[in-house]
Amino acid sequence: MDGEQVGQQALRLHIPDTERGPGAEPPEVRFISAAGEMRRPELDEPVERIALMRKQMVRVLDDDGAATGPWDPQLTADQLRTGLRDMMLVRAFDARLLQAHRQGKISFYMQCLGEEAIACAHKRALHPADMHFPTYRQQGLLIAGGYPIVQMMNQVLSNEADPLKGRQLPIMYSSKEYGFFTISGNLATQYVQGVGWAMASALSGDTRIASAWIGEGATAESDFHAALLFASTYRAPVILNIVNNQWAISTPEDFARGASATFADRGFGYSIPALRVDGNDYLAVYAATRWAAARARGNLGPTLVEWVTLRRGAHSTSDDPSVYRPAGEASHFPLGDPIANLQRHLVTLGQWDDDRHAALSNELDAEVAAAFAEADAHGSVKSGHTADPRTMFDDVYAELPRHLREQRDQVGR
Amino acid sequence: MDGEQVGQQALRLHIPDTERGPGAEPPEVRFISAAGEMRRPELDEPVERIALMRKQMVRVLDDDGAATGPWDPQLTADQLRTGLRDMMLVRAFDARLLQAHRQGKISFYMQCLGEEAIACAHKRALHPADMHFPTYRQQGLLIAGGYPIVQMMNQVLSNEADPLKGRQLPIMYSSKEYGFFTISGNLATQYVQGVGWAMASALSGDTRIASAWIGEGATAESDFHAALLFASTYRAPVILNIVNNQWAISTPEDFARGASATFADRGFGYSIPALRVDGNDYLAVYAATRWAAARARGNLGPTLVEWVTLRRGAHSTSDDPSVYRPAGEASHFPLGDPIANLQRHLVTLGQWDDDRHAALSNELDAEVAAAFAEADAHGSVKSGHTADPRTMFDDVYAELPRHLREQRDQVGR
Amino acid sequence: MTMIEAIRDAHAVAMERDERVVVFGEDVGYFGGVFRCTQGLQQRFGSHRCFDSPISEAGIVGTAIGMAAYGLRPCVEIQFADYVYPAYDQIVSEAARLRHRSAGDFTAPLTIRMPTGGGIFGGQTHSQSPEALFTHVAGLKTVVVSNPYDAKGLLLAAIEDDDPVIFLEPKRVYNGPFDGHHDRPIVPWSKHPLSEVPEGHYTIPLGEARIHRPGGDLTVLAYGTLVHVAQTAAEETGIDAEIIDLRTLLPLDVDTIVESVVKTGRCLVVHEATLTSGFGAELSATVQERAFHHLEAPIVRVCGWDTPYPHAHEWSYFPGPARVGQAMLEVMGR
Amino acid sequence: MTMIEAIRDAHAVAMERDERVVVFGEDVGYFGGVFRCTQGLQQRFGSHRCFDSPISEAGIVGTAIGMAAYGLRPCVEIQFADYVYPAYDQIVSEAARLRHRSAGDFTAPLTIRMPTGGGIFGGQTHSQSPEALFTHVAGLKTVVVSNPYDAKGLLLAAIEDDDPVIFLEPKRVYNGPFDGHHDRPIVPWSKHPLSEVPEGHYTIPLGEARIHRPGGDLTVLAYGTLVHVAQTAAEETGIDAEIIDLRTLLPLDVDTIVESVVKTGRCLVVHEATLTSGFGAELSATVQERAFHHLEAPIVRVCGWDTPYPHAHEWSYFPGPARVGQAMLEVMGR
Ligand SMILES: Cc1ncc(C[n+]2csc(CCOP(=O)(O)OP(=O)(O)O)c2C)c(N)n1
Ligand SMILES: Cc1ncc(C[n+]2csc(CCOP(=O)(O)OP(=O)(O)O)c2C)c(N)n1
Ligand SMILES: [Mg+2]
Ligand SMILES: [Mg+2]
Repeated sequence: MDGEQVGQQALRLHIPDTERGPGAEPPEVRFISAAGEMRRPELDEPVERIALMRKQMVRVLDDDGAATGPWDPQLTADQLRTGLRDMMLVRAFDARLLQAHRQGKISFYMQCLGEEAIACAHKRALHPADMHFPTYRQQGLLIAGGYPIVQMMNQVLSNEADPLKGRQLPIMYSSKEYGFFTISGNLATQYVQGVGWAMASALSGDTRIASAWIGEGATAESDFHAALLFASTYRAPVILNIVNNQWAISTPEDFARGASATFADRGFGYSIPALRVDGNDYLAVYAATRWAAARARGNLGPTLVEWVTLRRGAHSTSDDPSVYRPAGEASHFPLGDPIANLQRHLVTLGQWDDDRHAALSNELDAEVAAAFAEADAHGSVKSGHTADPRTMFDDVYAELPRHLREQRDQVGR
Repeated sequence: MDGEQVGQQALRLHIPDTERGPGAEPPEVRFISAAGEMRRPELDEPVERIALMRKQMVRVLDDDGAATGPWDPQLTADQLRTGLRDMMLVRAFDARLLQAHRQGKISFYMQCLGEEAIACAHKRALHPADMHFPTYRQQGLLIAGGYPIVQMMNQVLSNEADPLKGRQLPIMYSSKEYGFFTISGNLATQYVQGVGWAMASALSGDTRIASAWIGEGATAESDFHAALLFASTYRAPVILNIVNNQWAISTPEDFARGASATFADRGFGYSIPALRVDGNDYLAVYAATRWAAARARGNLGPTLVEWVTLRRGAHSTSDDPSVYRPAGEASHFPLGDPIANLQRHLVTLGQWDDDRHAALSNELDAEVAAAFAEADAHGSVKSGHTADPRTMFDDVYAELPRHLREQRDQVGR
Repeated sequence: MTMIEAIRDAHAVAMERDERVVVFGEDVGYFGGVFRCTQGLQQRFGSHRCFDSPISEAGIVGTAIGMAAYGLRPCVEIQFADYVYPAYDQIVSEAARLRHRSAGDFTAPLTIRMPTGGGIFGGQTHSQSPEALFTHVAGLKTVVVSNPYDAKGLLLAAIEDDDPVIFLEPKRVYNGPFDGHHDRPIVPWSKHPLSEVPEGHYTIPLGEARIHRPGGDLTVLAYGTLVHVAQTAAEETGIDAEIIDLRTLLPLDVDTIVESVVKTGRCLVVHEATLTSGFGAELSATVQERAFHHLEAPIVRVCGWDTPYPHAHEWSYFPGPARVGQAMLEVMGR
Repeated sequence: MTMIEAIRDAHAVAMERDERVVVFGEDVGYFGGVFRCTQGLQQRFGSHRCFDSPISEAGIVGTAIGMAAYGLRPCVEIQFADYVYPAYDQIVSEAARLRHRSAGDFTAPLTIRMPTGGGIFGGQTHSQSPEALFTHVAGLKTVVVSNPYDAKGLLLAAIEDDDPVIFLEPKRVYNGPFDGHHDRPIVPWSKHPLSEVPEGHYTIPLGEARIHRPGGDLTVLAYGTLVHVAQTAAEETGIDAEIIDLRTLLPLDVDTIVESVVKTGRCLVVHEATLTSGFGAELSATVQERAFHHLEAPIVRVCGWDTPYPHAHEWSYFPGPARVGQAMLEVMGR
């Protein structure tokens, strides 16, 4: 084909696959490796060599529940059970709050069903003092970090005890103490802020690193580019996480990925080493996080990680996914379920069994129920038990300026 | 090195090279191939294979002035002489307007000294009906396209005959008829607009393609990402040009490139085939443009091209580069000068000689002088010969709304 | 028809009449938009006329400008007005100025739709009303709709307009004419005369206000949801307010406003956006400049407070009938 | 000192006193900024305290927010105010709201400096005055400086402030107190008393206006370049105007304003930005609300026209002494 010859052909625009809905085929997950197949690059391996692994995936757990290959983080049985517990607690927590939404107690909720391993293992693999810049689907960072779930519930209920005083939409948590940056409703903004935080830590000769989070859909936002570029230019000690859960509300990953093979590919153009990791494999998440963190701590710069998973539930309580999701998508998903995967591994190791699992499940349900009862006792936005409305004028500035004082005086007058 | 072991090392921030100025070494140009060395990929070659050529450069003219290798576009002697004339006219035009600035006739100017081949060959290699979305350093697109230089001068003088009615800073031309989109002062905005124009052309089943331009410094802007992403997702028929002239005002390319090897590398993460091309080699520019255009016209999608060149002059008439530029940078520059390179080639072919060159040079100087005299006769902003100030209210909207009518009535009252 | 249905209908009429009209945005194609304002368009007109976009407001508006410069008439959706800021540069530096800076050589006839306002417990990033950030920008037109009839006619006018139009849709009145009492049962549009929407094509000219309720005591300048709230406040206070639904904020229908204030001698300005530097300031300044000698009392503004829109306290933030009614009494000197 | 030298000096004092202060932006490091406001800082404090950035306003502000949340005090430069829009989302959705949305858990003490205004033949993208786009945003403070003394004291106050501050520097008064007559010889700062800048540290509190010229006939509300233009107009018309240099637009010094208008009974508002929905609207509305019964004439606004800032016609666009003087006479009823 040559330039001169094709000149008069009519152009046409390519629109990525528009077929969706219950009748459509579940989308295929691209490029899945067998567990243990992908080698573990050196921390300072050139980006070209890492990029050659672009169609491979870090996986540790095989279909029989055995851990295999160079990425096995060699966790103790206790660590594995802790991981299982973290994930199950997240799931129980989500379930209880979804129920609260159905009960009309809260205005809004977003679960992370099926994605629990990513935040839980990542949090455990980092230092508690490291700072996360999360999206709305990393409740696991708080829960695995030991943040009191009753506080999270208070926030979701926007009740009298809500640490954020009813200001934020449910699930938009904030906790500096637990290394969890205040969640923004505006997608992607936190990504470049995370890079800035990491730059500040490096400027200060600190040892803490940052970990910034984004959904695959939100990588389309402009701040994604700014984040990668500044991280690349200043070699910021930051982990740049992309959670690819296949969906952005109703839109499959194709729109944000474009023609490229994977989201991890985006790293190459900035010379940021990038991994694709089975996000439903607790061990793979743990190991890849450690690898990226070691790079950051060793002043080797940022790492991009695409965590491949599936958003099993709706986008939020505001949407009805049955319109756009293919039937049976979750059961077709080739990476399984993160809790079942880790459970199988522990059983295989002889460190777990069905009875212990059922007991833990009951224990966590009870813990969640108790926490919810405690939070619920503080009322909710629906019951009118909130912080004093006049507190909305606080924290707009460090000190209340005159015009806000005047406005506050008019509330409830 | 392992994660656990490096945890307590103090972090430090990498700031790209800050040494500049007359005493510093001229920066090295990275990854230069010999002429003819880089192979010419198929139009639909996979992006991985093209990316493997990332440290190579499309070059056709060798040091002796011979054309060599698979990228030789096989231009006729007439075409070559036309190219030489275009470039020399651009250079004479710039020189005259810089002089006008020194004479105090114009408020501002930006030349493209040393970068003439890129716009001139690119314009000639495309169809006149294709639409360019330029920056302020592609005056060659207009001049090689045959736009009347006197009109350009009228714009630069902001005089009575200025087609833009004195509204725009000098050099911010616009001509739909000549396929030249109105220049914006805001960097990078035109890049994504060019993609949108190309999408519209494809949506309409048209055959015209778009060519969008950006400086290497401005690739840091967010719109760069939006442009690449939308071009990738919808396979827009667009050429995405990056003019890497080594400098962004006072800042060397390192800041915008970050850790990556080249700007062309940015294409890979979007699966946009990307070339690095000797921008001072008219033949290489012509050939690479034809390759990219053939891809676009064949519905094969966008192409990214990094044109390597050197900004020989100041950023604009507002800055003094002696503060930040290493001495002798231009003479150290390994890709030579585009006019001298093509001249040598024509001489080697026996199609040109010093006398003809001197004659052409005189002819062009005379042409430019005559045009400037004609433009100058229409006055300038400095002499107060501009469009009626009341025309500033026109074209804010298609029709003059009431409030602007009222405001216009107050001007000159 | 609800306002959502009216907007959908306006899209369909525009796409039917003019094949240069293309519609895209986040979740706009297959799903039909998170508020379903574009539902059915992709099925009916094909995925080249109505399609999903990546989540990039800058990309959506930036490519739409390029398409408009090419000669199409893009009508794009920003999922929530709170998310328009990544596109702000493209809107104010580019769409607004193409025509002027190129002396008419290039133009940007595009429509940018977005849901605005609170009242659905959306918290600070699903509740904003950014109209004043657009009315300050020469070259843009800014429309805010309050009912289905206007929404259809104004959206068709916006799409057909040769200049870029910011089209703001207060989401609280998508499904019913909210009277401001959040604790009362929701009233659907079907009971309201302005929900009667003619079939087919009609337009409402940009730049013309509508007298929502004629009255002689005081003039209320309102738009969007607050038109209905002002109506409630007038009924509850028994004040014979003349409520003007501005509909287009830029260019503003100054004649209708001044005529009313000259008649009533009193003026109240209401909006949901943050008070300081809101569009109400422009309204107050304009009325004062043009009707100073007719004013019997200070012009009062009742607006959202100068804080982010709080989730739990949105009804303390929202300028409801109580605050608006109280201000009416104040302007009346009672 | 010129205003540029005063700004440079403020940076140096701040960096000397507090090692959390870091300075960066486009061409800010080695070169010292295109207006040379950061010249010498990299040499003096090292490239970790003052450095160049890629050309990404979103990245500059986004990373600065992260640094501020970490505990540093970034002071960043946007090369021209016209180029701030790519960072607008980070400023209004993020910097302005961190403290509120996290109930004080995270804060963003950063300063964002940028040159504003016309008068240097910069055309539409080197001349804008976007203050009204920031004053509408709760959580930001907005400062506009008019002279070297204030510039140093206010910049130090801004950097030390615990909230994000938008710091606007009218470039036309960088090198001299421009009286509005572009055709007269340039007067350098050295002849002006406000160019006497103390050495070392001092601050001017944010939120306090300055009476630039006391007077009894009418109140002029001004800031930036227009302070000096108003002074010229007062001299030329012989009107005993009280010229208030607002200095901080948000939070606004309402007391000083109202006190003056109560005294004079007349008010003129001037700014260089586009009139419609400009900050002048807020000033007019505020004065009218708080001093209505003292006003003897309508408040008049003299501002930039509602067009992009034109290159060749900038002196027709700029509200110079003739227009301001004429408006003074109008407000005086002469
Ligand atoms: C700037 C901005 N644009 C649009 C939205 C609306 N929105 C919220 S979530 C979402 C989808 C995000 O998808 P993804 O990034 O894949 O995250 P996921 O929900 O899958 O975790 C969209 C479009 C937003 N919050 N902010
Ligand atoms: C949004 C924006 N930010 C900053 C500027 C100021 N500016 C104008 S040109 C320039 C340097 C651009 O460098 P590059 O993209 O390499 O183009 P070159 O001048 O080398 O051709 C800068 C920073 C601008 N015009 N727009
Ligand atoms: Mg997703
Ligand atoms: Mg450059």
